[in-house]
Amino acid sequence: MPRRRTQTLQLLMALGLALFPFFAGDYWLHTGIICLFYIMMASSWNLLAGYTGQVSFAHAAFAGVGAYVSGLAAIHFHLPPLLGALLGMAVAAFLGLLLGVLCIRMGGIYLSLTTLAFSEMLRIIIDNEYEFTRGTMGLSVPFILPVYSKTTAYFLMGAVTVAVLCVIRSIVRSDLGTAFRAVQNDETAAASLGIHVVKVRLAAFVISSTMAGLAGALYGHYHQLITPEILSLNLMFFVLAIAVIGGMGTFVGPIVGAIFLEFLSEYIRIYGQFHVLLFGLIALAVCRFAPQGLMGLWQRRMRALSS
Amino acid sequence: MAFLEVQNVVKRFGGLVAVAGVSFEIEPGRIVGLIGPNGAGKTTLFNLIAGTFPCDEGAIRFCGEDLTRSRPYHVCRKGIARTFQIARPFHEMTCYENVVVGLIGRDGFRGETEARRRRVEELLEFVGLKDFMHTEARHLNLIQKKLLEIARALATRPKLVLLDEVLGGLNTGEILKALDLIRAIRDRFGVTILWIEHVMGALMQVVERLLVLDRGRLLCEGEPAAVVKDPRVIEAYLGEADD
Amino acid sequence: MVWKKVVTVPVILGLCLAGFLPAHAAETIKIGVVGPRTGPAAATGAAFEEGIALALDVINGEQGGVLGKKVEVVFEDTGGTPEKAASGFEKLITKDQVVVTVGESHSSCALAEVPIADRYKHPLIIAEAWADEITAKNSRYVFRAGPCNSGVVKDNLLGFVKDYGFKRVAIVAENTDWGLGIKKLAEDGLKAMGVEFMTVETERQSQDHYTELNKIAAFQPDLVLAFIYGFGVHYFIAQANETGLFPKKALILEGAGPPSLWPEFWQNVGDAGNLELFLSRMHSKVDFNPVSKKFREAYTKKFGKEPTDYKSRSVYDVLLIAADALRRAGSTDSEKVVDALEKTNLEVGSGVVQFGLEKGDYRYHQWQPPMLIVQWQNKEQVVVYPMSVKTGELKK
Amino acid sequence: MQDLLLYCTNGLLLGVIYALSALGVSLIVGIMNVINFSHGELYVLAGYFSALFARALGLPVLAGAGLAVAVVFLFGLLVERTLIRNTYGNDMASLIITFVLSIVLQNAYLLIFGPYPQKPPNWVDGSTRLFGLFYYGNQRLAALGAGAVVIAVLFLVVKKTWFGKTVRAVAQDREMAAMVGVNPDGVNMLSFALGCALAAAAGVILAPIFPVTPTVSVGVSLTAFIVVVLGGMGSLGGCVIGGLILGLVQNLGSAYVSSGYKHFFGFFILLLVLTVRPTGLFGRKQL
Repeated sequence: MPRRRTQTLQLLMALGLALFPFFAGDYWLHTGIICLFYIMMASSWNLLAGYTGQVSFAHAAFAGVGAYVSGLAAIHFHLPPLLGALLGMAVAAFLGLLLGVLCIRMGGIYLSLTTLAFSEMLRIIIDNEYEFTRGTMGLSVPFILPVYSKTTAYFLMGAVTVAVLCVIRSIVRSDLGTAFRAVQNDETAAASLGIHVVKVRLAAFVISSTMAGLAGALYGHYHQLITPEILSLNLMFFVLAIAVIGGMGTFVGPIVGAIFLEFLSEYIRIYGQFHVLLFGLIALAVCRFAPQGLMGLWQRRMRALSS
Repeated sequence: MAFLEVQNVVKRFGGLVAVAGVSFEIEPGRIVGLIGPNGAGKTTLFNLIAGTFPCDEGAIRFCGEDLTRSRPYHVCRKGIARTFQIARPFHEMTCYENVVVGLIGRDGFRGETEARRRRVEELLEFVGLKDFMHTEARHLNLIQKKLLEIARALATRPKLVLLDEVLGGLNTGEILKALDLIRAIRDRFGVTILWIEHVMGALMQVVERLLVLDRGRLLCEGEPAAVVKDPRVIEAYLGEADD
Repeated sequence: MVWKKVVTVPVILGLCLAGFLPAHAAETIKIGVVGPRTGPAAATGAAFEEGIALALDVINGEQGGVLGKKVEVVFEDTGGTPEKAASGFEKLITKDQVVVTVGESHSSCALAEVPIADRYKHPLIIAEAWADEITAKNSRYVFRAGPCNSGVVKDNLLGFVKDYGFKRVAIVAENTDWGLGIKKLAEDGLKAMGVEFMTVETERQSQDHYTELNKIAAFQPDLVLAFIYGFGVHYFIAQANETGLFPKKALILEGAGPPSLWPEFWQNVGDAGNLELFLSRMHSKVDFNPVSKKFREAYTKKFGKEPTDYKSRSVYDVLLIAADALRRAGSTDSEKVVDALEKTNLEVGSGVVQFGLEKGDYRYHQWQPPMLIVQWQNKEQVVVYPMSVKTGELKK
Repeated sequence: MQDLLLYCTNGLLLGVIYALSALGVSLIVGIMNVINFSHGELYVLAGYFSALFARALGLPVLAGAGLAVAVVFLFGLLVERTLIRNTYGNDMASLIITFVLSIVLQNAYLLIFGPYPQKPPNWVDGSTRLFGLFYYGNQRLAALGAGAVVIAVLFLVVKKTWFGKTVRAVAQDREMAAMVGVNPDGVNMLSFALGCALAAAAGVILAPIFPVTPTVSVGVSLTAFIVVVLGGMGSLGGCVIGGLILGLVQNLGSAYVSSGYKHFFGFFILLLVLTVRPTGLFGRKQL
């Protein structure tokens, strides 16, 4: 696409997003905010899975860590939610580092299974330490801002999302990003060229866990309710489906996927229980027939048009 | 102090002994050929030197440093680069990015600079892939992939390059060009080369020393002309022909 | 290619915008219902649907609607999870613009809904979420015309233990808010009564209870109070029978109610279900009043079977309460509806509803319906408690 | 002391059951390097079918169970052909695709069978007194026997038959196997389906004790993964040992520490083993 048109498009999109709260009702604003959360989650998971080829099932768990740390800090130590979110992020980073050191040198399937075990352990602890975490009932936490306002929350979440996306973009374009992709493409070859594969993977794991922690903390405070559901495989599936459908290993893929799936899920809400089935089927079809996702299809189309 | 010193290295896979106690030394600035029948353990030996597999016994020293237990990235940073028997470029990355990986592997994440861009372009031009700079590696043909691997290996500023079968599948004209390239690697970059090859005729034109491996052991070594006349070598190759 | 874009882009944009536009002026009055239609407790959702259909027949039929309009119910699924409940409830208020919401059968979900009711000043009448905290939060907009843990334990369970003279009681509780909450109340009550007891916690999802049963058997109780909601209690009962605890050594009283009435109960427990006790709000032979009688007759006529899961009547009752309050308020304004609700004095299937008005604890905006303890005897339900309405003797 | 004996017995008996339900995962990962995330869903599917065949068609319980295993075997062939085949060589792609498949199946069951448990009739009723100390359900003992038989038969097949040798050849070196005339695609398809059939066998054996619902599959899969990693990927013997360890740890843990944490112990042991010995207790290779 010519540069001019891309810029115009970006400008229009930014304008649309900025004006969104003023013509959307409360309900669609809420949907928009949830969508921002999913964009952060899917993009940061994509940084790990799409760019370094490590499928972690603990991404939702790290969002849960962020949310619970921040929520508990707000309740027990009266920490303002925004500071709490930073704390949650830090704890998620630390746990990510620990778990990463433990399982990254094994890589591949071992990493996937270990992260799965980690997220289940965390869920069991939260369920059981009822006195502290309020278990399945959920933890009621203060709103993200001193005054309740969906519009302000939208702009806050939007700003953080843009920041997270910028960080991801600059990482992907940096030497570290090149190293990520080299490791994903062929770790033996990368190692033979002097790339410290374990360190590179660990970096990806910690960065993406940190971002998940931040997203989770904001999400929890926006909802004013944190439940073990945030750590569940359901949320994990949703994040994975967004990245897969949008296109793994592309920057725009998870964003497109999140918007597509979140708004689709609102439109087909009347079919309630079946929307997960539908997402699953779409994701399965994409995995099978278009492994590059929607972005892959789009790029192929653009290429076909230009040639 | 020897440049590369391989001392009695052994590698076993389960019951199979792939490398059964090989020792040799290489002097700097040479082009050394490594030949032997299929399954002689040539590629395994490369993997041991490059650190891809750990040695079960023996030692490897390079420029006075012990690299026996080193991981591949460390071996690379010490100045040994390699190519693979079946080319392994980063398929989803452009040729340019492929070479950049070699640079950041050696120098760390320093970011794109004008000097670096020039260096990448130089290397790609050197192997003749300048026109494919922004092509993804999976679109290259077999020869081009091999060339890209060489450029990538040179990007790590190696003192020693391990080449694993560069000439397979090339026609006569292409082979001549490749031989020029290999000579140029040594002459222009001052790199020592250890080279596995099956295309004997071509190999003989370039190498200054030959190592012959058979069933995991070093059969003989020396001047190429002398080595090929050695009855043990002839027997090893004839034995293979009988199979 | 270009013309395609010219057409598709406005169509997509139009579709998106259509979603944002507010709903046009309502020709009906909408009442929201929240409850689990999916997830492990989906059976409750099915019972709710039956209750909704019967209540709408009454409200739109003989009562002739509300404020001159027909009533329409929007039933939002909670899946039994607080997050889904919160977003579904918010959607009912902001998108469907219901004027009052009723229902709920998970305490965790109800607790997630309370702050939202407060935020939007939206009246919420809980039917079947038992946690004391729901009304103990003393929200102006939250009412409960259904059982609460304290009421159930004090009025029913402890009385049952005392009146039948049980000596050693084992408590098994799922490690959820409800299970652990009601467990605590039961422990305190038993301690005060001087009855010996022990407690075991278990996982709601767990299908294997042998370890817990071994611990219980070692205590040699004569009654087991099982606070497990869902199918877990079925497995518990079947395995208690296998290990020889029930009914040979001790009786089991299931403290959640409906799981013993679900159609899968007998499939899962087999003959082991005989002599099991459970809590219920409804029994075919116990008619509290004309409304409960009318409900049973209408149910039998409409669905061709006896009502089994009592939660159909629970939601029926709260819908009648909501319609009554709207009529007396004379408007859909939530403040007026809340005022009207506070003055409720209405006979529904479970009795005459009057909400507590004194702030301070869980009794605020709470009305506790009478509960029954029922025993399965040869697949017949026999009410054994309270003594005043019992239809048969307790068998051991 | 009597308590300890009881918990250990219970743990070992459950351990065999865990090993049984992990065999399918172990076989597939051993031969194809594919973690079948939809393992639990196939287990559940077989449970549903066996209940359906027994109740709706009125087949004898065991015939219904056999038929259910056969149906799931065919389903496994279909899944391999349509979804798994073109992911070979890419562990992550097969992982993602089977994970998505598991979610799809779970929700499809919810749509078709509803959230309610389905239970095939018991094979045997009543309970037996063990060691003169405690009672044990007869159905559990029957499941234990059936599980032991399945494990034994699988060992014989893998160690002694032509099929087993072929499969092991493919597992060790695909290219070599192809050179000596084995069709690796065919072997893969067959072994994947066999893995599915093993999941199904576990399902039909265990469904009378633990009725199936759409969501129990997650627990089944997680348990199987723990067992497989504990024992070492692809080691069938390790799989049995892993199952026994998990059974013991879970029972002793929930007896002496906390029953709310029952499932925590398995994951904890998993992490512990992986830290000390990343390839599992009996791992023969690293994936």
